[in-house]
Amino acid sequence: MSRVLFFGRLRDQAGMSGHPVPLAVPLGLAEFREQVAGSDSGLLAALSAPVIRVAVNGTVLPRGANPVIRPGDEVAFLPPFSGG
Amino acid sequence: MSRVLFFGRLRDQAGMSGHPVPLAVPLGLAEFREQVAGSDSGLLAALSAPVIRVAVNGTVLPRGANPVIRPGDEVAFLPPFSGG
Amino acid sequence: MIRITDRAFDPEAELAAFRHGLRVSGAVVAMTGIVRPESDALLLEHFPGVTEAMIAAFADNLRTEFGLESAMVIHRVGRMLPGEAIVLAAAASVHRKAAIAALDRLMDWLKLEAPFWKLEETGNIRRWIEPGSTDPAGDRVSF
Amino acid sequence: MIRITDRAFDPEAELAAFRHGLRVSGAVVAMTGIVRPESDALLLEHFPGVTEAMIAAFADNLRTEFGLESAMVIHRVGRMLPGEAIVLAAAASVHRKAAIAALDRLMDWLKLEAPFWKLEETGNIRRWIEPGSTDPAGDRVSF
Repeated sequence: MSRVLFFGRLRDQAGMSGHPVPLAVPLGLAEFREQVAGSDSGLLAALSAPVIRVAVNGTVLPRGANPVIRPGDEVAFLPPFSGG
Repeated sequence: MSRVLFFGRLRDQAGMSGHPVPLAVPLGLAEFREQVAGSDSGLLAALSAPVIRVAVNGTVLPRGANPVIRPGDEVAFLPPFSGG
Repeated sequence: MIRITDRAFDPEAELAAFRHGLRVSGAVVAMTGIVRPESDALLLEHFPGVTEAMIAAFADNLRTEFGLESAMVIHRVGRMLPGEAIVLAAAASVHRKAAIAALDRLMDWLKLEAPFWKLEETGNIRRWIEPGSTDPAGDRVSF
Repeated sequence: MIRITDRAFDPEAELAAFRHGLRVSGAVVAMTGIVRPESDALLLEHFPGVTEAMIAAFADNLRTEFGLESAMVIHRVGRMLPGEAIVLAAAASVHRKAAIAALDRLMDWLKLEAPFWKLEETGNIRRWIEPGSTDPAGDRVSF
């Protein structure tokens, strides 16, 4: 089992802040996104946009990073930051 | 009549914050300094140093300025500033 | 000191406490970000735990790089109204140049690299703000 | 607002009043200069009337050049002790970059071009400080 989290407009689009993701074997990020989005092609497109960054277990990765997601990982999808 | 003012270490050196200077005709700055210093050659040297700036009637002049001092003028001798 | 809070805070009271804790600094430089009047309200979201840790790590590096005595960030999250403080960032050092340069760097980083997401409410319209996107309003909402 | 005072002042209280008077700014950037602990006391002298007018004129130009909503300088003169505030300078603008750049410029100018003279007391020794001279202690005393 792993977990996905959505922030900002991605949370609005997903309609929730996150959910468990059944995961028995490591997956590439692209495959993980497909599993997360299921049949929601709009959400898949949003998660796959180049501006979206990913954090794995609380570590924000550089744009374009392509991590392997392992069972137990918490994966967060992060729209562009707009602090302050 | 005109007036001279001393600030910072020049006030310490002159032993006063300023005094009236009898002046009937316009004088160049060098002559004005000589009249101000009188027989105090140490004070004359201090007033003449290149780092000393002059303000005439409250307007601080650029370093090296050579104003004409007229009767009624207030002339201030200013050591390098050290604010803050 | 790094703090994220969902309550309004008093930036000058926080800054006074920061200053009174200093021992060698000759300069305290601080920036307060204020919700500007264009929108009715802002909602700011963060990544709990992660955002705090990232700010703390950045502030630590900043202290070393600029030789600061101390650095502080207080960042508001949740719903806030025009005139309220969003952020207070401060840097203290022996000389002013280091403190000013460090604060400038810190604010750039908070704006671009810290996980916060901002939603603007104007009337019934809620809109996520994304600086760096093609949205011309990206930098309109606060500072 | 420009003020020169021979009494101790509370920089954060002054900064709060400055901030509450703003209407459009999203960023308030401020620097507080503090008497450092190396000397027993500082004496700061100014050119009454002239120093105030020069600061006011410089701050006016700064407002125009950087598009500030407001700028403030409060400068202490007279005798002051370690830990006390010498100066508070602040700039407020819609965006932070202008406020930070303006404050940096303002502090440089106050340090180099505003008529103030500083005397350091250490034990029985009184010594005029002159930055820019060959005196290596020129920048040692405050920020």
